[in-house]
Formats: sequence, structure tokens, C-alpha cells
Amino acid sequence: MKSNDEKVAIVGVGHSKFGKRLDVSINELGWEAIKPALQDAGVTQKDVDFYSVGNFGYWSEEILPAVTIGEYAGLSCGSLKTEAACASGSASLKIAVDSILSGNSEIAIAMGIEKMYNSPNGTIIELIGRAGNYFWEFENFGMTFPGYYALYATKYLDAYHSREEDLCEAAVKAHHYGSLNPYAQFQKETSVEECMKSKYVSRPLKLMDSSPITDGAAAVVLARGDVAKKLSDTPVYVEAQGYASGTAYMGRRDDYTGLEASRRAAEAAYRKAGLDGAANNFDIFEVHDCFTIAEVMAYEDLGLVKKGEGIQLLRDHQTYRDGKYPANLDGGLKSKGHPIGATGISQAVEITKQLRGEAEKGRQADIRKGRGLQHNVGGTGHYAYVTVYSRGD
Amino acid sequence: MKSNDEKVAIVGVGHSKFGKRLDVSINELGWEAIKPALQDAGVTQKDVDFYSVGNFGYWSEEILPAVTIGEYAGLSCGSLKTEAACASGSASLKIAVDSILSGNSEIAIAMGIEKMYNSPNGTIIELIGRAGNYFWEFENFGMTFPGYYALYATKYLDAYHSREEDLCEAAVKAHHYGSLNPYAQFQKETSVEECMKSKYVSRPLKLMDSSPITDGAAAVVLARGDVAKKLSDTPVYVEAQGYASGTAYMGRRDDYTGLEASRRAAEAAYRKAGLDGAANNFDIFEVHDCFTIAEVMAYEDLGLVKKGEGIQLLRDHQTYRDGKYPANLDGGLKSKGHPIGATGISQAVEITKQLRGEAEKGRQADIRKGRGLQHNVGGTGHYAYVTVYSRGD
Amino acid sequence: MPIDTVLEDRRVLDLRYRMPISQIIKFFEGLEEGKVRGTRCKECGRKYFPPQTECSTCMTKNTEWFDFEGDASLETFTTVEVVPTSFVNEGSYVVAVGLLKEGVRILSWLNTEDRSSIKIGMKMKLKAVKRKEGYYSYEFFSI
Amino acid sequence: MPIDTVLEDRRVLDLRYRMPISQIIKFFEGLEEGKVRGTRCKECGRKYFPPQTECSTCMTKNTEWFDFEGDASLETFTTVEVVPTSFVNEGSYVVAVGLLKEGVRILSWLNTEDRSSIKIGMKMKLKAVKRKEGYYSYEFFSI
Ligand SMILES: [Zn+2]
Ligand SMILES: [Zn+2]
Repeated sequence: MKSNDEKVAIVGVGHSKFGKRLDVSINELGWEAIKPALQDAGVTQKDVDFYSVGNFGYWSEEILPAVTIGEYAGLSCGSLKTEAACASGSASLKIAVDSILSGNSEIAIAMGIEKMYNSPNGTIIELIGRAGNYFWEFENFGMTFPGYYALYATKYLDAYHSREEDLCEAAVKAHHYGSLNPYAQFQKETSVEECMKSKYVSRPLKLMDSSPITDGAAAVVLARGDVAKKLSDTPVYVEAQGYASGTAYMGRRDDYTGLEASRRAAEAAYRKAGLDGAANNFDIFEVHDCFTIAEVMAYEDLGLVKKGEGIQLLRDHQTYRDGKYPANLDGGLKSKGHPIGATGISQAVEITKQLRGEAEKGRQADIRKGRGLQHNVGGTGHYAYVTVYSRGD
Repeated sequence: MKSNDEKVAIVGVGHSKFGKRLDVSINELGWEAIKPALQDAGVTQKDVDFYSVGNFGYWSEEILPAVTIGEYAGLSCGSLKTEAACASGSASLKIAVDSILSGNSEIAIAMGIEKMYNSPNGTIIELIGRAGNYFWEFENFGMTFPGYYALYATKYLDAYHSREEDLCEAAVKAHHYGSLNPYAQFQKETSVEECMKSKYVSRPLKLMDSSPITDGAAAVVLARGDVAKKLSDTPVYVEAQGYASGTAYMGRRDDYTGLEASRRAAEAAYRKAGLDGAANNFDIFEVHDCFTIAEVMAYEDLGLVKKGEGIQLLRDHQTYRDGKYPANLDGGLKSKGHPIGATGISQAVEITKQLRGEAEKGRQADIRKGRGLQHNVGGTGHYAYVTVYSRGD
Repeated sequence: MPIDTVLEDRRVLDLRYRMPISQIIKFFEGLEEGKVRGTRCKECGRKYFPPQTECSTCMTKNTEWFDFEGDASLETFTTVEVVPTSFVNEGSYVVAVGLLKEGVRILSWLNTEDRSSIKIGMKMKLKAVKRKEGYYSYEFFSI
Repeated sequence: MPIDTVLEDRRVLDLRYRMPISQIIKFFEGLEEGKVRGTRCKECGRKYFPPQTECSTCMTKNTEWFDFEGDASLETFTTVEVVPTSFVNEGSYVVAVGLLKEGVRILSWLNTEDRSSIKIGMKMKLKAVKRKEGYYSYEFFSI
């Protein structure tokens, strides 16, 4: 195993307010995350050797956002933009981490950003719907993004004798923690009843099963372990990342109750981190709950429970803060918001805060093992990135 | 310095025919590059640990092209798409190289692809014009991509007492070598007269000063040095990459006769490679000639000659095959074509072929030092990537 | 007069693609003949849908077209209620994934008289259809 | 009837943005008042164009607006002959980068009676303008 000095650690985090942010441009929003990340790390722009920007784009006007953001923020080192759909943030993290592990950088920034409200809702629905397989699914059949996850929800509910009310439990949990997170888009509780009353978007998924349209940015400053030690008393190490790609075409998936790419990514992450799976090794989980069903599948794909048992985990409140597997104590994509390219970095920021013990009142997990797990899916299982973090103690 | 075993080497290359490729979909075009790259390397999809796809997109329908291409090609390992404008290919290379140097992969694919003709010309001109600073340059002033480089051309011609005819010499050279490259979009010679007669696109740049709209794909298979030795008798090592970002807004550049980001990227590349500059160390150059003026500035920004002397290098034919600095013996972006996301990888393929001694008749450089240099610019100096290759002997 | 805090773009970009289908033209010819087709690798036997004329496993173009008989069972489905702007004329629609008896899964619309009767595992028929707009497509039908 | 080898997309996506300008609303107010403005950091003195209300060097919002007098010299220029679709009504136009005497460079259109007389280094005046379409912008004028 690597020593902490040879690893890469997060030494600074920054997170914008998530929501409908028509008060700021994409560059100003980016700065809202980069500035606190630099300050938290105690470094300046000159110290940064590379920065990567996770961004999907299309709905915002700047077509080369990595550079306009970098210009605003005073960054002139090498950079690039990356897209892995809703896992763009994790891809951005991978690039920045590898940039250090490769010896090419000592300090790097991984950020993610999305400015979705710069387009009207109709355009956004259309754009996300195209993020499956355009030619074979969108062109003739008008698939939408909720539509894809609804295909999974239908199958899952049927296969494991679950009800829409069970899925709503994930929304209730998300909103509970969102209400405690000052950066969240929605800061109010909800109930199963309220969720059940919300309109269908794509049956059986309702509006309250769905993450919202969100503007937001998040950034982490990463440093090589030996440098990190000098910059931070509480470095959070990126122990390992696992990744896999699924098919684009839904017909080429062989199962509609879980995401095969997530399972492969998780296995790779555990193997690289030298861990025997997820069940006994983590204090805090961030899972990709773009829809309620996605959270349930994540529990199973990560191996917290067996196939079909994810729904019971929810029913039993075992993924609340005081349960066996505290998950998405920041409100998750569902309540915190889901600015596509920023989500993966927002998850990294959250795990860092949790492992540092800096989460807001009522949503700080009990940290005993010193490890957190991040699960970030792109598209409808097109991409999966699973990342293991630790305090290194 | 690293031993060859610790470096990353190109062990397989693939290159599609460049041009107006309305005979293939983006997935089929991708396969046209991936398949020969795998075959050249003697590996199969299962051996690949990660693949990155350089792509700008917008003009083609698949919004998650990395996954649709991977699905067609049978790749299911982790992946992502990257964009660094016209340097997306070099960004893709960086990601794949770092993925190996970091210890996360043994074998990786870096590819680049663009399917521009899936949109009409008007859309393409509009899209590339937006690739500057949208809010401050496009919205009110309708900047075009040739427009940006024309600002440099005007200043350069004035500052160094050069003529449009001099710039046309770059087009003549490009077409000469393009005529010898079976993968090139244009395979016919041109003349200064013909170039001078072509219409102005953005004064003083004419159609014949400009690279064309191109569909194309290119791929390289990369392996860790010790693995590479087993796979290939002629590995080409990626010795070092230097990168820098410029400003997006033209008004924040401080010089219009060269690209500051190129100069910083070049310095970083030489420093990392332990070389004293470009002038005495390379047998072959690939420079970013999206416009004729860009080639001239590249000579100077790379340090082959002093400021203002690039134009004389052209006049003296010193960048032809038998000159001091053979550059773009594949026809360059100007004649081979410029499929935005593929260009950086196409340059890598070309340098590999040159260092292996496999370039087509009439365009093989004399390889003595065993090193090649690649210069790839994104946007109008937004991004610069400079890469040093060697045979490792 | 106070200025709006959002600048409405005065430039509009229309994205409308032209998508090459030369390599799979037989698929579209099939639709006009009332047939839905996939490809099969003559070397390894792998069946492809979406059809591809080159097998990525064998790395050869040694593939052939074959027609689906259309017998399928329903794997999963959804009714899309909030539809993309470019589909607003369709109302809501049912999208299904069906497993064809040839062992291939296809996503398409499911036509049925009674949406409440749709059940996972039910039998369906895949058919080529001519849409009212004049183009050819393929859809599942309940039986 | 032979089928076209390119499928024309039946779906069209219109991209038209709404761009937040809250933070720089004073710039647009200035245009209406006939003034072109930038920002300046009160701590380090750095001048910003495009204006930004936060200094990335000092990491503070301690900035102020200031008006340009408009005196500029021409750094470089081009005449755009092939224009984007959304500018076809403009004909060709001259784009210039001018160095303002305040030490800031700006890119905008250059208005001149005689395009052949444009020379690098010539004096220009930067002015706020109201476009015929009704919106405000800023342009250089030859003097
Ligand atoms: Zn086969
Ligand atoms: Zn300052």
C-alpha cells in the first residue's frame, strides 16, 4: 500500500449555493466555489499546476467554460473540461488526482459547474433526454431522462414487490437533510403523502422522485500527500477510484433493477483500496440519487445489501444519520440539487466535511472508521465512478 | 530521469480517413480509428483499462459520444470525454497518459473524434465563432474563428513587414504534403497564386489560409513502458507534456503576434523533458496550423526562431522535409483537415509514424535524434498543449 | 427604467442534425418493407441491435442482416408524461423495452388500447410502422 | 425508391440563452447613460475589463466602477467577411482591439468612413451606442 505521502489528498473545499442562480454568470458562480477552496487550502492561484472542470454545458452560453472561469479566477495553468454526463465531477476529480499521482502536478484543482437555468426548462428537458442514445432512443421515441430511470423503477418495484410509497421514503430522507444544509436548493422537509401527491413525470416516477434543475459549482484543491500534510491538519485522502462504462442503448443492458457499471466500478474501487466491500468500512456514503430509485439501486450496486433489499434499508431508516449506513446527509441530488457537472465534486466536498467533522448541526455523521464512499453515475448508467476517501489514520 | 519502463509509450495507432464523411455515423467513424489502433498494438478491448475521448460536439447528435463510441467498439472500462477546444486531442492524451503514470491503468486508449458535417456549414461557423468569449465577443460583435486569428495576422504582418503572399507559403507547403497523405482531406497541391485568389474569410485571412471543416477520428493505444516493450518493437514514448491556459477575452492578451500560452506550454514541456529547447532536439514537428498565421506563430512560440523570424523560415522552405525543422509532413490541419477533437491525436499518430519510419513515400523525415514535438492549440490561444515524443534510444 | 438583471440572448442557435445511415441503409429499407432487422456476425454469431455492420469482437465486416419475427416479451416500461418540446404533439406515450425471441432487446413505443393492462412479462409484437408524419419507425403492439 | 443515405433530423433544438448580469448591472446602466465602464480593485489597483466585481488576486469584493474616457489606439483589427448566421443582416464588419489610455484593452466593432484608411496605432474613440435593434452596445470610432 502507498504511504499517505504518496497519495493525493483534498486540502481545500469550496461550494456555491445551489439553486436557481440567475444572480450570477457562470464565471461568477465558478469563483464562488474556487475562492473558498483556495482559501481553505491556504494557497493562491500561482500554486496550482492544473485544473479540470466538469461540465456538461449546452444550456449555458460560454462554449469554452473552463477558460472563461479560469480567466475570472486568475488561473493560467494547464486546464481542460471534462464530461462524463452526471458523473462529470468525478471525472474531473480523476483527472486532477491522476495529474498529481503521475508526477505532473503537486497541487491541482478539480471543479465542477453547471449553469442550467441559463436556458428555459423546455430546452433542459430536451437536452437531458438526449443524454441516452440519441439516434435509437430520442429521435423516434422521445425518451426523457426521468423516462430512463422510470424503466428501472417499474422493473424494480415489480421484481421486489415494492410500492411507490417506498421510493418516496428516499425523497423524505433527502429533504430532511437538505433542510439542514445551507447550500441546498430545497431547505424544507417533505412527507410520503406530499411526494405521492406530486405529478407523474414518467410513471412510476413523480416530480418528488426527481432531482431538480440546478445551478451550482463546487471545487476541491488537491495536493500530493507530502505537500498536503504541510497545508492541512485534516487532509482527506483519495484512496482509490473505480470506474466503468455501461452501454448507451438501454436494450443492451441485461438487467433493469440495478446498474451493472456501478457494480463494476464499486468492485474496482474496493479492490484498489484493499477493502472487502462497502458494508463494514465506511462512516458516510454519498450515493447518486438523481431519482429515488437510483438511491435504492445504489445501495445494492455498492453491495451494502443484497439485490432487492435496498428498499428495506430505506423503509428501516438505516441510511439516516443514526442508521447503519448514513447516506446523503447533505440532502443528496434530490434536495441539495443536481447541477450535472458539479455533483461529483459536491459529493467530494461533502465527504471531506464529514470526515473533518465540519458538517452542519444535525447532519454530522459519527466518524469512527475514518472513511467515506462516493458513488456517482453518469447518464442512465453510461458512466459509473466510485471513490474511496479516508482520513488516512 | 525516468527509465523507459517507467514512461508511457504509444504502442498502437489508428487514423480514419479525414474529410466530409457523411458515409459513416460518429460511432462507425470512431471504430475506423479504434480498430486499427487495437490491431496495431496487438491487444483487445479487454486489455484496455481506460479510454478518453477528445470531442467538442454540438454539431453532431450524440450528446454522450464517449459511451456510444465505446459501446460500438466493445469498450466497457472507465471512460470520459474531454474538451480543450481544438486541443481536445492533446487533453485526451494527457488524461490517458496520466491514467497510466498514476498507476491506475496499464493500457489506455486516447482517442479524438469530430463529426462536424452532421450540421450545416452555417451552424458550424456560428459554433466555432462562439468558441472565444461568448458574452463579450460573440453576442455583440459576431466574432468568428477566422476573425480571431485574423487579428493576429493583421498585427504580425504589420509588425514584421510581411505580406499575405508569405502566409500563403504555409498553405502551399501544407497542400504539398497533404497530397502525399492518403488520410488527408485535400490531396492536391496548391500555389501562392491560387491561395491569393481565394476569397477573404476575415481579412487578411482567406479561404486558403484556413483549415477546413472536417470529420475524422484518430486513436492511440498507450501502455506503461514495461508492458509496451512486450507489445511493440517500436514503442514511441511520451516523454513530457507542457500545458498552459490563456485568457478567453482577446483584450486580456498582451501581444497579438504570438500565443503566450504556447510559449509557457513549450517551456514546461522542454523543462520536464530535460531539453534545452526545440531548435536542436527534434527530427519532426507537428504544429497547430488552423490558419497559416498560426503556423508562423508556432515556429516562434516553440522557440525554433526568434520573434518575427518565423515568416522567413517559411520563405526559406526550412520547414519542408529537407529543411532544418520538418513540420507538418502530413499536410497539417490546413490540408489533412481539422476535426477539432481528433486533431491532437492525429498529430500523435503522425509523430509515431514518423519516428517509426512508417510515413508514406515522399513525406518521411530523416530520423536522427529520435524525437518529435507536437504543438496543439485550443481556441485562439485559450489552451496550449506541447508534447515531446521519443523513440527512447 | 430599471434594467432587467438577465440579458436575453439576441442570437439563437438551431441545432438540427443530418445523420449518416449509409452503413445501415438496409435497416431503413427493411422498415419500408415492413421488417425490423438486426445484424449478426457470421464468425462469432453475436447479434447486434442497434445494428452494426462490423463486429467489434471479431474486428471484421463479416456480418449479415436478419429479420426479427417480432415476438417479444415486455421487460419493463414507462409512460412518459412530461415530454420533450419536440414531442409535444404526441401527448404522453408508453416506452417499453422488449426481449425479442431472437435474444435481442429493443426499446420503442408500446401501442395498447388499455394502458392499465400493461404487465411485465406480457407478450408483444414488434412491427415496422409508417408514422403519420410520413417517416418509418418500429413499435411494439400488445396482443 | 432509393432511401437517402442521410437521415434529416426531425427534432430541432433551439439554443437561446438568458444571461445573468446582476453583478455587472452598472455596466449596462452606464451604456444607457452613454458611458463605458470597467472595474478597479481598491486594494491592488488592478483594472478589469470585462468588468468583475471581485478581484481574483485580492479575493475581495472591494472593487469600484470607473468610466473610460474613450481615448484609444488601435492594436489590431480584421474585417469579418464570412459572418455567423445570426449576423447576416450586418454585412461585413470591422472588429478591432483598442488599447484605452486607462491601460485596458477592449474588443469591439470599429466604425469608419473609409476602411482602407485603418492603420495599426491610429487613434480611436470608444463610445456607448444604441443599436438600431434597440439594445445598447459600445463601439470604436475613427477620429
Ligand atoms: Zn463476431
Ligand atoms: Zn485586487
